[in-house]
Amino acid sequence: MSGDWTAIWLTLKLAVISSLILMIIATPLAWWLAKWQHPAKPIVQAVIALPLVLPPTVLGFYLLLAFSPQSWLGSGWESLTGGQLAFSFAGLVIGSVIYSLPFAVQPLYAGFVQLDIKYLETAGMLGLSRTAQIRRVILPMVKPHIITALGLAFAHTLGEFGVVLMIGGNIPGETQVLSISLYDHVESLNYGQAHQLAIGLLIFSLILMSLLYRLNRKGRDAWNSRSG
Amino acid sequence: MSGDWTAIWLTLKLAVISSLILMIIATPLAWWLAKWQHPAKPIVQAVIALPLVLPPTVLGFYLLLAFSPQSWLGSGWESLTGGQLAFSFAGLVIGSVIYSLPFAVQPLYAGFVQLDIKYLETAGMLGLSRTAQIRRVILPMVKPHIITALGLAFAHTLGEFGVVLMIGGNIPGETQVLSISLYDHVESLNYGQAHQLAIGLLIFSLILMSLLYRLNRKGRDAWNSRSG
Amino acid sequence: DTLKVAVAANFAKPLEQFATAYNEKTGNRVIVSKASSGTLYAQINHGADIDVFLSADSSRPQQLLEDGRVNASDVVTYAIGRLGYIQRSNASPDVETLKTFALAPTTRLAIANPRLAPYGEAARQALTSLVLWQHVSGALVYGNNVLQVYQFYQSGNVDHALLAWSLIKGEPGAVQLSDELHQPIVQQLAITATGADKAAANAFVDYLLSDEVQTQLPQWGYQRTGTRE
Amino acid sequence: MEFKVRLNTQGRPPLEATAAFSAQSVLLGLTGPSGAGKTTLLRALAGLEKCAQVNVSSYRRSSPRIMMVFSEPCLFPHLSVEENLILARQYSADSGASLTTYTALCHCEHLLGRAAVSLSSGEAQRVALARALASQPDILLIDEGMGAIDSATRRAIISGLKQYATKTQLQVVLVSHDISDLALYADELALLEAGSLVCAGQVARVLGHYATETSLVPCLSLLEGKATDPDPRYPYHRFLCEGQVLYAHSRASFEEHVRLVVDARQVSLDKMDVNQSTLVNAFACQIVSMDTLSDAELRVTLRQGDTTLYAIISHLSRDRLGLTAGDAVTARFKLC
Amino acid sequence: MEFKVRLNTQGRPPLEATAAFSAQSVLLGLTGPSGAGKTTLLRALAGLEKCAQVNVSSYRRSSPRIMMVFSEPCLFPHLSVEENLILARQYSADSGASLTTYTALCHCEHLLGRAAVSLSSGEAQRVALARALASQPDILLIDEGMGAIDSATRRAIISGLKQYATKTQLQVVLVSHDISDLALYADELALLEAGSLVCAGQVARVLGHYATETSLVPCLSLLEGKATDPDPRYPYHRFLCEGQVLYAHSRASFEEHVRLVVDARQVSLDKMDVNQSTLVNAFACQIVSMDTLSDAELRVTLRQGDTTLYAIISHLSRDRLGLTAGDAVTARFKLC
Ligand SMILES: Nc1ncnc2c1ncn2[C@@H]1O[C@H](COP(=O)(O)OP(=O)(O)OP(=O)(O)O)[C@@H](O)[C@H]1O
Ligand SMILES: Nc1ncnc2c1ncn2[C@@H]1O[C@H](COP(=O)(O)OP(=O)(O)OP(=O)(O)O)[C@@H](O)[C@H]1O
Ligand code: MOO
Ligand SMILES: [Mg+2]
Ligand SMILES: [Mg+2]
Repeated sequence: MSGDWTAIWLTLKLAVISSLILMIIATPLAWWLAKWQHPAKPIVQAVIALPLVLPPTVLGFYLLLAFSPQSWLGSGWESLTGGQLAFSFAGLVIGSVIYSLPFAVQPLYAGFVQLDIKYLETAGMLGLSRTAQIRRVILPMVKPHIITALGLAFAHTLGEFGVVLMIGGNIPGETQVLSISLYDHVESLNYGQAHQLAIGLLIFSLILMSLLYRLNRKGRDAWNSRSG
Repeated sequence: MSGDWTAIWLTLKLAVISSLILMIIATPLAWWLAKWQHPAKPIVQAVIALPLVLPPTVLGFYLLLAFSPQSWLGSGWESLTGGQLAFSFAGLVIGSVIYSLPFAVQPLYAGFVQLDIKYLETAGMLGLSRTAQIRRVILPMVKPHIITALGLAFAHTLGEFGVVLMIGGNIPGETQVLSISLYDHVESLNYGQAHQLAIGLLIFSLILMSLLYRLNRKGRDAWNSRSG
Repeated sequence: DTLKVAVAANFAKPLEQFATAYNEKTGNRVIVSKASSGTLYAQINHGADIDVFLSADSSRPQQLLEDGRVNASDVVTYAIGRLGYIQRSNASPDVETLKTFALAPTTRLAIANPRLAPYGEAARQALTSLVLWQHVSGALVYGNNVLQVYQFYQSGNVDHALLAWSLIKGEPGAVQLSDELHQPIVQQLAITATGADKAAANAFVDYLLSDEVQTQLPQWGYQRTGTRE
Repeated sequence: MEFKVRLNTQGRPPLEATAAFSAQSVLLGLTGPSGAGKTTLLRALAGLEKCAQVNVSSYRRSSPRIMMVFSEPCLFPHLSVEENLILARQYSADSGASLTTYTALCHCEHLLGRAAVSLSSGEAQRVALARALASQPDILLIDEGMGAIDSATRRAIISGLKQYATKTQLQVVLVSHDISDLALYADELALLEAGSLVCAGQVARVLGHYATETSLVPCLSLLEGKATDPDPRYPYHRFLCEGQVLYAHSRASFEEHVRLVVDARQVSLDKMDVNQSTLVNAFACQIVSMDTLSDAELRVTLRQGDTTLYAIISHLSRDRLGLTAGDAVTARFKLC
Repeated sequence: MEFKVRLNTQGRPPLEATAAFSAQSVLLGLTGPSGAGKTTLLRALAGLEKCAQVNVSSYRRSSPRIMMVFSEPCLFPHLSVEENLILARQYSADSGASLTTYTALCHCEHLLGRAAVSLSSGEAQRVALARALASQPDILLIDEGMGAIDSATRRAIISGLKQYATKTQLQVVLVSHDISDLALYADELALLEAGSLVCAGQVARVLGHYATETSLVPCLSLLEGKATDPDPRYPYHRFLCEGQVLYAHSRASFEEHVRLVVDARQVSLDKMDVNQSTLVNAFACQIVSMDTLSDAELRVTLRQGDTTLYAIISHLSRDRLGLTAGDAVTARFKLC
């Protein structure tokens, strides 16, 4: 069970870091996608959804190929950091980000598309820079979508398993995340410990996600309830 | 490879049926959630996201327990249909629906929350019944969110693997879906066949999802581009 | 000083025991990571830092040999698996119980996927030898590995299963099947360590092949093998 | 139409309003300062304020079908103009009705093929009104729904709406800040201030209240009466108000009843008998009182019989003509 | 301010407008029928129509900072009223400016603590205007942004805005369907029809065009001139227009220049010399032409020097007084 604690800590770290990176990547991507008008747009949207289509272990297998020192990604990483990408925490983060990207992009995209452009025009005329517009107007106005995206990305990274199993190599303290230990417990027929861990994970996630979704409440109630 | 064709067909069937059922369940659920105001709301939202948190195989393991003839669900199903839930197509559908529910609910929820209530009030005053309002006003107005939800649910079911692996029993023509064959190919070191199948799956999904996302384009362009 | 050993899931439990004993005896630490043989193979093939790979079969270690990753002397058999049959209806079953059921299957029979797991292949061979394959093939469900087969059985979703004897040894309704019904289930390992770690890996493998360990194998449901040549 | 509305929710200004309008009144005007609660009252009547206690009845039906037009047009953005109208008609009592009546009334025939999102604000308001009519309600509530339409078109629409309403027994409540629109066309008027109806009923009476008791502008009076024998040479309506002949334009007249709305700033007073100017109307009356509005202006309240008329004049004129309360004067104003 | 705008995109009515307004003109009125392109023109000026070719310069700055107030207030829904204003100020040239100036000008001090989404439509419009001012633009474009405000408040705001603009060299373009608001306060006026500026420049000239060349109503004239010695007993502005003394209220006057907007329907004509009525203003002039508007009314064009004045009178009055072109008459109207 002490191994579980390491796994919990590692999982949290992975989920938090991946979710943050996801939001940082997904927000501008979704924004650009919402503004971009081109016949090829549906194809780009479909490409973004593709990581979902492959079974996670298979995706992980291909990531493993990409991470190997023979590939440009793996060798580039190695010459940059001296370390190996596969079986490292950094590799897990990359895998999780790729795997969960669709969940982060799609809700944000839908939010941006529905944002009334007049608010942005007003913000622009008020002199807000692009960044200020994003920070002061766009993000607060699409908050429910951000929370949806964040919640999905976070939960998905917590439960993320196939990819991690493949590229992580199940190394305690480095790549053995909770989902893998849980899987291990089930696989090694330690059902008691599996139940414990599963219930713990569920309760913990329940609390964390409840807190996340609570953010949505304040102010939101009044938002659409007025006729002006 | 002929086994792969059966798997492709089965996968499509599973993805389509699951996505449809998902939309049928998720739409009213998201709607109710969007209207419901209660301190416990974030908890309910978190509960909906929970299937994501468990590693799919673990979720599958618990579903396996739930499907067994000893449990109320399994025995209820058996007395109803005479068949077994585990290792059946129906079981796969149930598993997929539970597993992908968060992806369907969350984008729809965000869409419903941002829908200006005045359109609904107008529709109501125009005499549209609840159903007519949904069909003629609400659904068309949240179309981008529906497509997001559908796309995520569909893709996720295609790639769905851990749960299916656990509750499917890998029966060709019945529960051996594409993701499982693909996994099999990788595990049994048939990399050539794995690559072929993966590329096929990706291209196929790309086309299908592009078509789905194309639905979003028409009319959408003009929507927010007017100042009135 | 620490050795990284990757083991196919079905042998994980005994290996952990042996590793602990080895640690007590020599002071050398052994880190065990477990996954399916296929996953482990793919990882080793793509640079995973593993010193010893204990596969559930012989084909993956042989594949490593073909790939040129290891030398012929680095691949050895560490245990012979045995096939078992478990079911719910009969407290002390035998082969006849299996035959009776398999000739007219009323419920499903779970075996491991013959393409992925040696126990699955062994189960297929056993059923073929008993001329039951034709009869049961419509009633089969495949687990991805023997552990999953065991879960199918344990969770009550199947009432009959053919799987590793090591998993069901001592359980009610379980019986070991004769090893004449199938090809030997040869579990091989490969020493993948290079350079400085190689000696330590060899030492650990020698320990696994020592009589001290090998005599314990039947207790775990495996058959011992000869010594390393 | 009769209603009783009470809204008393924490965090919002309270609203309490009871009114009864006669079955003959088809156009009810509602006005009041910004923030008075007009929108809230209309929403409550339409059943959109969940916390409000509301009782509404129309003379057509005890539980009338109510349609409200918001100040934002709220056209369904995924539909064309025509589809918006068709949708409304489909769920109306007579789903076979021709849309032409409504589009002609609201001057929007030429917009039918357009996407709802591409309209200008005035165009959208007209379509929203047409859509509301196409749903054939018993009571139509319009919340400043015509502010972006130029005044000529707006008056034409209101006038057409009133004829249509009379014909079909529709009752219309029109919220507007344009009090002269209301004075000219409303059958009854209501004035809402800080959540309560300070005055409701006959237009003349409410205008009087509006002129004397509130700080709102402008100051209007209403002169009305039965039509009398028309002069065949001119198309004006001649009517008898307190026994005196007055002239009015046709557009503000309905059947036998003729109405003239006079802005107090357009009324001039003199003590002459003969009319030598182009001010056609002369109305003999008496000064009831004179109230100083500012150091520049004073309001003169004039009466003849039951009719009250206001004139806003300058101190300069009062001094020049030496006007005092009790004087008999002639009030002159144009026909309009 | 000078601008040149061209928009010619497929699927939209074309727009082409060039105009130059003097540096002294702080309030520029823009009007025209619904659908004429007023919103499109303003959006183009604000740089919001990507397909338009636009050149704008202000006298303050060659690339002026432009702020547009849409007809929908577009207050940021996640912020309170005060936060909306603070946000605007933060990105303005003088981010230390006090908000009181703007809130007082727009009558919205009492709303500061409110959530933006809870305002009534008139309240929201006032806050949107205050926010626009708080961003301290060089050019402020207001697109029917005051329609939901009652007329007394609206005029007070426009008047205050004009003073503020004069003081700070801000130029304001105000789109409105209320032509009398514009006539009273605008320094120059422009009339847009079907995508082109049919007339722009001096208020009087544009009003003339409006009155005679368009089918739009109402018909207004502008009388203006230099202030002359005031009568100490009365607070009116006395001014000389074509050598004749006229009276006007203070509110429409700016510095030495006094302005009077007269609705043609408020002008009466006679041939008398002495004024015996409360119509304070008498303006001697000549009938230039008489045009029949309908079978009820005719428009009389009057001139004295450079000043043109319109009167709409009835055929009845013309016949009664026997008016013909060339007659010398006295036009009488109230001060307003
Ligand atoms: N949800 C709300 N929370 C708090 N105050 C509200 C809310 N809705 C309305 N109010 C307040 O109630 C009052 C009445 O609002 P209402 O919209 O009915 O006014 P109105 O008469 O329509 O004004 P306007 O002419 O400006 O449209 C206003 O002061 C408004 O600010
Ligand atoms: N995106 C668009 N597609 C097609 N037509 C458009 C589009 N935007 C505007 N128009 C048309 O261009 C014309 C000018 O529109 P604009 O909104 O500028 O008019 P406006 O003068 O502001 O009218 P209003 O007084 O009604 O607000 C209108 O006929 C309008 O329908
Ligand atoms: O342990 Mo195995 O490789 O799944 O039979
Ligand atoms: Mg209102
Ligand atoms: Mg407009």
